[in-house]
Amino acid sequence: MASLEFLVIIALLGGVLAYLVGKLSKVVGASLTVLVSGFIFVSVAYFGLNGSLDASITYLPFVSFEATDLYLGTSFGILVTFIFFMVSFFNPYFVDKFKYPSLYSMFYLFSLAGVLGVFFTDDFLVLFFFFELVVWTSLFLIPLGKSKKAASWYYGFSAFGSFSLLFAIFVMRNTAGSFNINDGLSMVGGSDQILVFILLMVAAFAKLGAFPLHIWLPKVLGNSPDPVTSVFSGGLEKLGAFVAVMGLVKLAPVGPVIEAIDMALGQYLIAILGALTIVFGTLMAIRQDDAKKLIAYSSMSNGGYILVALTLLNDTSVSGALYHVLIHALASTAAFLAIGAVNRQTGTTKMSELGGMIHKMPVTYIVYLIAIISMAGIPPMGGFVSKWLIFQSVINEGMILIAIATFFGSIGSFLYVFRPLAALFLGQELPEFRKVIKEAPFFMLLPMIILSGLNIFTGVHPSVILQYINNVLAELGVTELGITTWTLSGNNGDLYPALIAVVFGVGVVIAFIIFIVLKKSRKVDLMDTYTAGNFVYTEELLHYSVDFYAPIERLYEKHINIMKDFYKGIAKKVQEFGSFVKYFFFTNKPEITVLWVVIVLGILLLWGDLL
Amino acid sequence: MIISILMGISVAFFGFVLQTSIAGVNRKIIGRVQKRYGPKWYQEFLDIFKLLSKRSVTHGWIFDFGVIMALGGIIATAMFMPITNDLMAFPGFDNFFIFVYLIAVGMLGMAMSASGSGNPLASIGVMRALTTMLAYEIPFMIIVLTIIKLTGHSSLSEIAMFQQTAVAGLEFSGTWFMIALPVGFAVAFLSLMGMLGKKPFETYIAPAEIASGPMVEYGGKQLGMLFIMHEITVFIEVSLFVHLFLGGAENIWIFLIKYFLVYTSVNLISNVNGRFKIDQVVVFFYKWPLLFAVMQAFVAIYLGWVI
Amino acid sequence: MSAVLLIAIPILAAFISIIVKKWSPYMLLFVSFGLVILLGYLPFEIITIGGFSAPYGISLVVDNYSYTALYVVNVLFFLVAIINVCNYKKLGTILLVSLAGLNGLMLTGDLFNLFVFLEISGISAYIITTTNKKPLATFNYLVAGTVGSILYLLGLIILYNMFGTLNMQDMAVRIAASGATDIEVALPFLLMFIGIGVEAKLLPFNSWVKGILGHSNKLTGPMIAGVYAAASLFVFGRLLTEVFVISDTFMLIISVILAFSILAGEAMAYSSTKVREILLFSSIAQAGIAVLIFVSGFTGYAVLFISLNGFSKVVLFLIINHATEVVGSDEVIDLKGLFVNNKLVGASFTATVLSLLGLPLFAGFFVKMGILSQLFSSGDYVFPAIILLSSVVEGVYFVKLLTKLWYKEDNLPQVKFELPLVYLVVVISLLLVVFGLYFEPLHEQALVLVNHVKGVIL
Amino acid sequence: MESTKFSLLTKEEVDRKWWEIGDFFRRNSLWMLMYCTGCCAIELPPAMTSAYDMERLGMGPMATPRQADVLLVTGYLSLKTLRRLIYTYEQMSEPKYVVGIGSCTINGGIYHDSHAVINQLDQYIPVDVYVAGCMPNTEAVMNGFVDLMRLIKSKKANGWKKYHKNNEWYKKNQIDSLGEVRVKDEFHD
Amino acid sequence: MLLYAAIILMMLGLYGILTQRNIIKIIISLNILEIGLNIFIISIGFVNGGVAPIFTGQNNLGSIGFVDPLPQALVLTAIVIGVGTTALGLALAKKIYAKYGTFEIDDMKGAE
Repeated sequence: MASLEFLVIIALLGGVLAYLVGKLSKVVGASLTVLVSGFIFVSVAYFGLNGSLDASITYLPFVSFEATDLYLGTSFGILVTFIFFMVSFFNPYFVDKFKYPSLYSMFYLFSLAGVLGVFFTDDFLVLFFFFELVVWTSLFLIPLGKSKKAASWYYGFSAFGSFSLLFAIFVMRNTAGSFNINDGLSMVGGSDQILVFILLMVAAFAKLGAFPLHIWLPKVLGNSPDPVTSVFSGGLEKLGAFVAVMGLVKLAPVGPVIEAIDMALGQYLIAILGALTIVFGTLMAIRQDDAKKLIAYSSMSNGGYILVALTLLNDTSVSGALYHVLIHALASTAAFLAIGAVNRQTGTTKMSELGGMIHKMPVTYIVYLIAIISMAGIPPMGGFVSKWLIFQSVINEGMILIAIATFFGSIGSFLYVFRPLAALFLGQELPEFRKVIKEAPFFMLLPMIILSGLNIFTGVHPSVILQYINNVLAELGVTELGITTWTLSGNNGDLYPALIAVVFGVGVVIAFIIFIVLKKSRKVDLMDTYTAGNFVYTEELLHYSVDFYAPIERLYEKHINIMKDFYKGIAKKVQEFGSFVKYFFFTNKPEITVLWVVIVLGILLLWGDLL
Repeated sequence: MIISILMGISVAFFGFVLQTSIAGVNRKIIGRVQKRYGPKWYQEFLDIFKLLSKRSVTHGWIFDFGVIMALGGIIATAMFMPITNDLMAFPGFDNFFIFVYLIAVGMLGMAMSASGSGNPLASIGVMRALTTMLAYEIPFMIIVLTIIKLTGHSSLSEIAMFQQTAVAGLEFSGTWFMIALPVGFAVAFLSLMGMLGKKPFETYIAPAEIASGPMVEYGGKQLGMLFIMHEITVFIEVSLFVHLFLGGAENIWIFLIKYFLVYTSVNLISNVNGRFKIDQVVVFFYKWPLLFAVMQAFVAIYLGWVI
Repeated sequence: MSAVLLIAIPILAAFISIIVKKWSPYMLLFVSFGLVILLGYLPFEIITIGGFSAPYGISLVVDNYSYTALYVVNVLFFLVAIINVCNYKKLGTILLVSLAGLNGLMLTGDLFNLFVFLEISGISAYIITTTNKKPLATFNYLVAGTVGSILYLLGLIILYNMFGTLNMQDMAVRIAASGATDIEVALPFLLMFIGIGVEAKLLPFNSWVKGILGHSNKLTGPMIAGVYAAASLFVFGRLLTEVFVISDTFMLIISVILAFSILAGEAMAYSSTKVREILLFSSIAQAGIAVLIFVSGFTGYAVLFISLNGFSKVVLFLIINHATEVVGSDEVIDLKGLFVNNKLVGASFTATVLSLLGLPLFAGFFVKMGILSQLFSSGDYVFPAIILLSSVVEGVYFVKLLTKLWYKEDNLPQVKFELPLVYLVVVISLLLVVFGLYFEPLHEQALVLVNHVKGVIL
Repeated sequence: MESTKFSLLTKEEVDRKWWEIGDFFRRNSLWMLMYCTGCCAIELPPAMTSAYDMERLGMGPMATPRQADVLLVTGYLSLKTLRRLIYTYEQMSEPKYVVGIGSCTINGGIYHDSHAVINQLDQYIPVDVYVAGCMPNTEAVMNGFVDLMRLIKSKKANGWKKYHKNNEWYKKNQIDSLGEVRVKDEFHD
Repeated sequence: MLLYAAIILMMLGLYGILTQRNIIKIIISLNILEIGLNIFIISIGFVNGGVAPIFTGQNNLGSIGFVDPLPQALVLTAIVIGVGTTALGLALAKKIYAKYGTFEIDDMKGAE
């Protein structure tokens, strides 16, 4: 009977302990994070699944948990703790490169505690307490990486998001009288409901990194250290999805219903914004040279998928969205870990400087391959099932513009996930890496292999997890998805994922037989390729990785950082306003104060008769 | 389960044989068009078996594994393909999205092994293939969205049946979508040419520019297997087109005729065209075909004007 | 043991210390520590000086509000005194006089007496700031302070002329009884509002702040930004809750001033590159928030906010001023990487900043939640939006500052923090964390102060 | 006595049978490498067009040596071209055939006494079929291809086996005349 | 009538502080402002036909119209405080002069 409060306290104390131990030896402190997050994940998963998490509170003063029929919170909780546990395997290997290693382990476990608190509470104020805790603890993880400015961008956007969430919480409290989540969301009505909807969406967009508030995502994920990036894209973005579920599904649809596609106006606007997120995420991901920034933009566009699916509110779409949350978490964490392993060996993730990693790091390559197959939504892996569900609902609603965006996103994702595969792993093996590189150590490979195994499992036999998601659907009040043990039934067709995998296996076996029967080929070195008769001796010449998708990039090269300039403009405006006020009010002359005193007095005296 | 898998393998084999022979016949027709005799009708078979009998070169395990994965993926997709109304391996599970995404597995396998071969021309070829795919896929998917929305099914055989018999309840049943959605048919035809990599959109196997693109480093059995994969891919795409727009087939003969007509018309058109530059392909598909596709979808779904 | 001793002892010590020059710093320490102990046994009562009853004589009011205020001001004063006693020996007497003035400010129940103590603490503040070696800035402060107190006196006299009494409680009763329309009362209250506003650093009237705090040292920084700021805000609170009757037009002007002061304060802090400027502009914004809470009538959380703010400002200004003295300039670029090799001071600086931002695990979070929930419950949506927006901007520039101070590889500023300062700073930040986790006492204190109704002595 | 009707074939017989079938396919779909060295290359386009229609015989042009079976050496071979030719020849997949078109490959043709051109191609790479004539007629080229097919049918077109068997001889000839085949920086020496 | 004089003096003082650039002139106008204020306070306590509020032999009854004694007491403290501030202001002026060599604020170099 693990009690949630006990787990949160363990996480916090574990953090402090990791700090102290970290002072003695960095690696031991970091491996402590592995133990603590492992323990928390196992207890949350084991007790959560058979519903026996007890929510009694003894020590924490004003915190109140509730775990009985809270399937939504439990599913998110298990997922995010699992991601934290998997990524923590990387900590011992990366911690010696950080400037403040013991602080890193402490804040890692603090954000885990915060995440635990957010998902399992039924009280809004407690949710906000842990939400803010996650924000500022993860804030200090970012500057350990390459860029310091990323931290202030991150804090700016997520503070904006969490404070609008706080505003919504208090507005709901005014009508509902208490901070309870379900009452708050159900009892709010009229113009307040629109205000609450907008604010919740702002919070979700800020945390998910969706279209209007997405500037921080590539900056933070691109520049922070690798374990932090994986935790961000796998775990912390799911907070945004959690708030999005609250805003879009638990809250009644907002705005007048558009009869052509029988959807509320509010939901439709969010769907449009989600579609824009997908398109912009894909376009920006295609042109990135840094692999981490590329995957960051891919998690932005996947966030767009989740938003679009959540707004449609029928059985396939909401189950598709929740399943996509799981799939995206697994796939993008695996991809980030793989790139992290490469980063640890070579020190760079820039594709123009890397090449031919497969020869020395084959397992990392396989892990990355499975991850991108799932991310691109190709059958044997989980991504296909979730994208199939989302397409079913989008087509069933008949929304053409959003369908265009989803199709563009799914095909575009195939493009940009392939770019690191070709430029980073395959191609010529660059000489300076040939001697230095060796495969990642076992404990780094372990989480990657587990994640890829899960990627395959979720693709071949999804109904196990979809069964659990149906309970969440029931809790959210959405009609449940029709599932038999092996097949899924969408709006206009059934899917038999295991059959696809078997048939794919059969096809590969046939091809393998053809391959083996015929004569063995002669092994030739990579440099011995067709170069139209010329003799080429340097690998860089034969490795095509710079400007990989030049034809597409040329189309939209000129207007890339419109949004970035927009936000920089706002920052400049605030600065100008500050110096303007400073110029007016803070000169070094004594009579300024007297001048303003006289002005204020004048205003009041003239107030009576003028106005 | 085993019987249906064997049935699937035979469908795939039938597809391969059908497409290879029709391709041979087409080469003869093209020959005749150019006032020359053209090769024997089974020339394609000869080429493939000649390649399989040769001993070629390999650049490492990923080079071979990619080819195997490509051929395996495409064979798997072909196994799902319904030939006629009742002649299919897995009734009820032949969903449209399986075809679109399982072809992507084949594409990924070939792309992976091409980049693994270490030849820059291969990577450029793969990049062009993916870019063209991004271009022609969107209009095609929108038209298919309209079809699925109108018929209410996403499995190919149901769509085919929908077009064959006029069912009282359903509004537009009974007419081929070629006639029901004329603009959609034209756009789909263009995307089919893009899918098959026929002349105007043949940027990724451009022999003159990038020495046959991804296939630069292949010889012997790898090239043979890729040829088989190419033939089966063409079979999948053309029969997909037949089922979606020409109302499937009651019996095998109708299927063969429709299949032959579609493939030959595509081949003839492609033979009189030059080759686009890669930028032109992307811009071309995002101008008129996308516009017409959206217009057709809007008209068909919201205003209900279907012939 | 009555409250008058709180004023009498420092004055007496001040005069003695004039005679015995070299003992003045130790006398200062002894007296301020003594007063902190004395506060423990202070009965809650009204002391009328010289036996004259309320409207005629001066009365000192010791109720829950002034008790908390006294506690905060004396403790802060003592802490600042300990740190600076060794290198500002000759200021002993002045500090004693300012201690007397501050205690008087907190205690007095009479308006004119308030003016007198305002002047006493003001003049001692001007003298303290002369240690900044910036006479022109001190001169500005003097002119601004004097004009402010003159206006306060003018408003006071107009009130006396209209209602005949100078005692706060009596005045409140008479205003309510006389049924004077809000417009007539508006002018004197505005004059008094401006008078105290100059001292409480509200935006239009605080042009002296940049000169003083911009070049402050280890004494004037914490003293002006911590002790005097807290004292003047407490006085402001007492006036606003006890005496003022705010009409809607007057309220409109005040809310415009406050909103402008909060947002402009944050914007100015965002745009400044000197660390001390960032801190002083953010304290201007916080002063605006404090007055805003008083104007909306929630004294409980306002007091907590002011005391927390006072403690945090003392910590921040001590650290930054010490670092500036050693490094020579307070530009952010020169102080980059300050905390890399003094982690303890850095940790407490960070904890204090996070508590100022109102992030969880720190006391600031609970106080901010309290303020916002009360503002929302009174149905007002505009001011919470302003507060939240300003805390976003505040968060951004503080995070930018923190990342710069923590992360630098080469040629770090060689700054050594001596023991007493480190102890003080660590103790206060630990207090902030402890109260962040276990905030029951804060909650009771807030509730006790909330029902401090106008004119009722508890 | 075993039954004679159906005797178990030995391993070499099976291989030989397979090889014959392979020869049938290789004979009927010869892919030539579009690698035209000298002036006789002008004869190839007419062979492909409708007059002579090389495709009839199953022949067609292919872009890279990996894919091609037949290497057409058309015309004179300077030292630089010969280096590329040998490098390309080694990149082709077995079994591969070489057709020497024009008299320049046979005995140097009109350039037989020039300092920059080699006279006998056969010294450097094994040649299966020669087509004589200083610019042989298209019919002659087509006839050469048919001869090549006949040679394959009668298993005599095994130039590539010869290249493997006496490789040192070929290599020695190549080094003698070229210095080295895979040169590093040819354009500045 | 005294009231108006006080208000004029106060306006004059404020005007002086606002416009003068010379330190000494600012201190003088500050004094004018204070004097204006003190006169204003005194004028508050004026009772028509009142008598100086001192109990002497013949007028020790409460009924005789005493002038209000309180403002006069206040003025005393106000004057003392005014003196205090002026003294401090002059000390500062001396220091400013020592540092910048001039009383004109405009041409003080490096005042920032």
